[in-house]
Amino acid sequence: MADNHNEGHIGYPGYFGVFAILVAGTIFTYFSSFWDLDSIFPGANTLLALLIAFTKMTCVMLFFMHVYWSPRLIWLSVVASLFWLAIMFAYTMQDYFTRGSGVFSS
Amino acid sequence: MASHEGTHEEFHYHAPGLQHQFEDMKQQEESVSIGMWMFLVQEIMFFGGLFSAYLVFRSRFPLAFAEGSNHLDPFWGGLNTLVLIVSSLTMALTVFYAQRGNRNMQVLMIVLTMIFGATFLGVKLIEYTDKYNNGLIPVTGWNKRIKDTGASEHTAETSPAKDAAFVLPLVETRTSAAESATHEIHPNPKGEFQWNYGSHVFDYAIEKEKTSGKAYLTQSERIGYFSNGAFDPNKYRDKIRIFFYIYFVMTGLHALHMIIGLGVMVWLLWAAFRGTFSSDYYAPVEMSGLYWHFVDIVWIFLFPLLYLLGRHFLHS
Amino acid sequence: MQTSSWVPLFPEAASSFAWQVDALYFYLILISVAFTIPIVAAIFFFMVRYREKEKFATPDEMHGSIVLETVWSIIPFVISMTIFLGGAYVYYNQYRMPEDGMEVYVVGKQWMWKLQHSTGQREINELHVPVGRKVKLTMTTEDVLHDFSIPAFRTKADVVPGRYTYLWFEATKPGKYHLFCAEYCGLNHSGMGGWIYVMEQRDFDNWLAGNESGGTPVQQGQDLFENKLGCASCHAGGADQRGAKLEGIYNKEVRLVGGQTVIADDAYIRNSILNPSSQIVEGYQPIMPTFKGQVTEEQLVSLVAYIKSLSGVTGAAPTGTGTTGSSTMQGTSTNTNSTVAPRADRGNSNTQGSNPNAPATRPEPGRNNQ
Amino acid sequence: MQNVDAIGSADLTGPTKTNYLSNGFTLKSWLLTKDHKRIAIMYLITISLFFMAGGLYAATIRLELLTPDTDLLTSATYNKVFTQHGILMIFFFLIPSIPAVLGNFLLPIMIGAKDLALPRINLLSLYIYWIGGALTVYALLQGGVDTGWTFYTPYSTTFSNSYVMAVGLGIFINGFSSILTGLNFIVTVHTMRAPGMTWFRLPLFVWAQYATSLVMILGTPVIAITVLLLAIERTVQVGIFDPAIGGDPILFQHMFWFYSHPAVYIMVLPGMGVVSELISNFSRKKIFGYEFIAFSSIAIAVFGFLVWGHHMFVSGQSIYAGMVFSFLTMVVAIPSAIKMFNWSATLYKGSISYDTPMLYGLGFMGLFLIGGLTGLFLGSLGLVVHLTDTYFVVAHFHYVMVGGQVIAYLGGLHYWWPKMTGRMYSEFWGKVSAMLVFIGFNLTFFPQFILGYQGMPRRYASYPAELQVLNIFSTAGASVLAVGFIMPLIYLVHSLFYGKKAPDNPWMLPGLEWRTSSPPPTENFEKMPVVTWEAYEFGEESGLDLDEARRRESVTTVS
Repeated sequence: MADNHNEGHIGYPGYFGVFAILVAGTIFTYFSSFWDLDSIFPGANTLLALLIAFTKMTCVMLFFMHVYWSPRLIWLSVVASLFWLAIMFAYTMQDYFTRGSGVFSS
Repeated sequence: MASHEGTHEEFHYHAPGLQHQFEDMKQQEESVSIGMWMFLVQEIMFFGGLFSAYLVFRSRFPLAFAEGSNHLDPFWGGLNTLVLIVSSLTMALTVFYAQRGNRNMQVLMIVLTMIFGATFLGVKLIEYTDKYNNGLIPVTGWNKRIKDTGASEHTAETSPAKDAAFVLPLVETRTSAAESATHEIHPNPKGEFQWNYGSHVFDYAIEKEKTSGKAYLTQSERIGYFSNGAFDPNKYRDKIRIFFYIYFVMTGLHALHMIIGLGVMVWLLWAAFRGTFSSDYYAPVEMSGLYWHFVDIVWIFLFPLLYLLGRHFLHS
Repeated sequence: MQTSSWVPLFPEAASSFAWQVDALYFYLILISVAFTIPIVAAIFFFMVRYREKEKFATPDEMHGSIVLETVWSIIPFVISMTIFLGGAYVYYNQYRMPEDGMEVYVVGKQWMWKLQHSTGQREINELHVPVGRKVKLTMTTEDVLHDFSIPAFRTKADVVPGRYTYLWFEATKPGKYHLFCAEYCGLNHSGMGGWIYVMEQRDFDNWLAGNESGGTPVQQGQDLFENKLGCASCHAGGADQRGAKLEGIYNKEVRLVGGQTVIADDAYIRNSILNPSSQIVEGYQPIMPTFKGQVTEEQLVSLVAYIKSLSGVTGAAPTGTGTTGSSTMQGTSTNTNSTVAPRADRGNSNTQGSNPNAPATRPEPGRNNQ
Repeated sequence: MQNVDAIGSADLTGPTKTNYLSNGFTLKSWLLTKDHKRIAIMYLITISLFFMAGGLYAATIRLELLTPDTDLLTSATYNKVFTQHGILMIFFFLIPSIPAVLGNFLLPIMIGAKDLALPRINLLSLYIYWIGGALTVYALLQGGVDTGWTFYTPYSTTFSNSYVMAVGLGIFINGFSSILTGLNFIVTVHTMRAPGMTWFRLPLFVWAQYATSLVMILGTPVIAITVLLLAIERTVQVGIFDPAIGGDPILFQHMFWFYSHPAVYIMVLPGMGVVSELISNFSRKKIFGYEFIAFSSIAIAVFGFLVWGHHMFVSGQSIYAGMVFSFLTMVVAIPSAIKMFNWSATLYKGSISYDTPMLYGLGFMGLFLIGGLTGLFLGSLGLVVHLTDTYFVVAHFHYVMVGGQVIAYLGGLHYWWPKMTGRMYSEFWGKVSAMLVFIGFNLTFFPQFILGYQGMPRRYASYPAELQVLNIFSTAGASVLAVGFIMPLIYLVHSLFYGKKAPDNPWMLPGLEWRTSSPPPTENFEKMPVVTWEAYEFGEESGLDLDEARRRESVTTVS
């Protein structure tokens, strides 16, 4: 966290720049959802939308939430929580994805 | 909810000045910010549970999810996203001015943040009302009860019923939010969850399967939508209902966080108005900011995951 | 299970892969002993050898040793990997379904097992299988999670509503083995068990042919009531039971739901067994499954005789009371798919039918005054 | 509160300077305190009550199982009894036991801080705990809950006709109590360490608490949301767990065990921390392989999140998932093994004294060894198919939970009792009860391993007659165990009034908590300590005046 008030923010241009990115991202997400990317491979639409969402999240975290200027511990806790989310999703889904081929169900 | 009393504590917790257990201001600020981040970590995991539930059912019944999602209105959803982003900006600026010790701009920014936050909730209210009118709340009896006569209990006037030809749900629900009467009124005496919008995404997928050899239905869908061989609208409706259940739980919890955020803002406004914060002491502003931005981030993910599924099925 | 020794240490092993499980078990016991003895011995030795001689002594320091740490990290890891591989191998044998298995359908229900052979015979809480044949169970449940567990065969599998799960075994020893429900399923969980009868092929064929054992109608009825049909799981007394009390009802008036009363005579008892929901006794839920097609005419007679005997009345019942005679004639093998082999996904959203405690009927006790 | 005020008044008699107990006697000074030590004492009293309640349930269970039939209890009652035993013991005793009582009291002192970093949050967590506990107790008094502590759907959502909602809400609320505690500990360890107290000078107890807190932060929110979904589904009959409407009961198990398996480590890691303290201090020898024990705690905390599926090997999850989870289960066994070896090695060439806490410590080593090894049985796929849901599982987790956490908790309680209350307990009775607990425990739970392999399913109110003999053993052992647990209650309370005053450092140990008065003053230290010694140094460099201590000792022994 910012110790003195000269760092820990990026001034008007920075804030509005980030803001612009976020708005652009939102609009892009909106319209991209109308393209049939799923014909490329199923879930491509969602993938794209999520990529944009991640970019937006990164912007907000780094600059609005000042992670960029924060001690390593903060970085660590952010990364760790995302990592644990990944664990939860991955290990839950590995069951569901292998279910059909599993001998328990037909 | 207890966790949020938790946040409140975070904020009451440092009145200006040094707490007895700390040596200096730096140590106190450091502790508070780490504490806040740990709190955010647990918030992430809290929503994470919901997201994994979403993930499981989305991967099992993508078509039903797309079907349901097509009845959510991306216009309102997108609008809300923008509103939240703006409020995030103003919140960030609040911290900026707090660091600068600029009291008036602080107050202004906090007020703006609160206005946008309230706007967000207002829009959600509109959306929920639409669901209420169209019998899309998954709980029996929580929807508008419409007598078999076709006239609703609340609004006596009935507009000319449109034939069931399915207009783009995008357009339809936007208007339907305003007056739910423009499309056919479906009797719903018990206020049950009902799905009167056909199985367009499903039909589309089947069509695609016929034309292109590729499989468009998942294993669970081949079991979950059919009863002995034939497509079963009821079973399809049940899957759509799961989508709306997840939609309401997720957005509901998110809205709850917004409300708590607003509560925090009220306190923050009061403190800022009294000129509590200076370039040396602005931790509470920053902490409230972190919370506010977190709620924003959650919505950044909710928007595409709930509102924009399979749009292209019907709109490309 | 063996009852010879007064304290049983080891369950009977009666399936083709039971020995593998036992082997794994002994391997692990071996490892445990191999770890426990040195450590405990060392601890005791240290405890004696290095006991406090002088108050507040300061023995010379000793920091860790990387070598030791690596050694006692690697060795357990290697051993645990052998355990994992062995376990995975056995697990695979236990759950890889045979192609040529003899099919049996299993439906769990609070609190009884309903089984049906592919040849049509139905059983309740009992399963007769031939020795030396692979048997494949296709299982699901009408209500909550259950678990079909046969310790003597060293296998079990949860039974999940809305899904099929599978289990297979090949019995190697004729005999009578415990069947348990191993997943907690509510009130009478510990009563939801039965027996697996492993028979020589010849006896099994006889059994399929359906030879009834001897005994008076009342005895047979009691057997049916308590074991074969599992009526007892709901109707055997007790304040918490879900089924109507049967003691002393014979030829008494019974108040039905809806107010009217009937005399509980043979015809009524018989009708209640065959289509229970038609005449519900006041104060009970319509949850009893129909036994139509599962009980033969003879069995009905014995059942009625037994229920009469509960009221102290003896004497066999008149066969085939005209009222329901026709409905009982549909044979066992005709409606195979009706009760067993359920849908893989119960689509309709009201399944509270078979559910005693659905909030629709009996909500959270806090919110009503029961 | 009775005991607590009594502690204070007992302390008044001495000429001591004001400590945290004598600093205000009004109820208000307790209920609104920000002092971590007073909060710890209040936790201690509450969880002791919950422990007694849970213990009564346990006794009832063993009595019912004395005979094969359901003669003492009906099945309905039995189901409620074992459910409530589980819920009280796990959510309201085991999880808060060591962190909320010993951790709360000692963590700040051990790192040389005046208090936890967020004292109000600490108090808040106590109140949240009380609210959650009150709700649960209310539900139990109303008629209890019969779903088993695992709340498996669809039984808990649709079929159970008991107070699932109230209890679920209680657990939901209680969860935030442990979240806030964990949050507080993490912040404190990061920011509140005294000058010179580097990470590798931290006592291993602190390391264990830190690892536990990580699990609390990352795991507990998930059970919160899971219970919330369960509650919604139960109230409005719409949800994602009931297959009747397209839901999936297995998903509930995934979400439940994502927390509840790591929770097992919440329940044993702090115990390991306590035992590291006991073993090292009572053999007056630097712990063997400090770094390895410290990092193995963290490793357990991390790997603990990767193995939850081993509770679901027969639940209908895919076998491939089963194999992955089994593999990781084997991996997570390694750190525990490392700890075990290091503890044993620490005894080597020590100067071991057999005070009560050390007896508990050694007992822990024995029991946890068996608990851990039988864990391998349950991690090995082929075997677990036969063993899961039988008494083997029951025996295993009691060896880990009771033989691990409860024993360690008692050991720690005895170890720090002089510091917490300023009174010495009766060493003789302490030793006797330690012995009784050890013997009674083994007699109770070892037969259950055999029962388990026999195939006796858990949660059975009645069982096949041929299994009675072993059950009689078990019940007999339980009665011994009960005596062993009741005795400390008596002589510890007795010591509050009649115990002789405890010196500041009865065992001449180097830890910071022994360098302040007993009981400590409100801000823990007269002046901020500066740490110049490594952890577990018993020699001169620790700055302890051992000769003085020996002289004092000889005097006391002569007189």
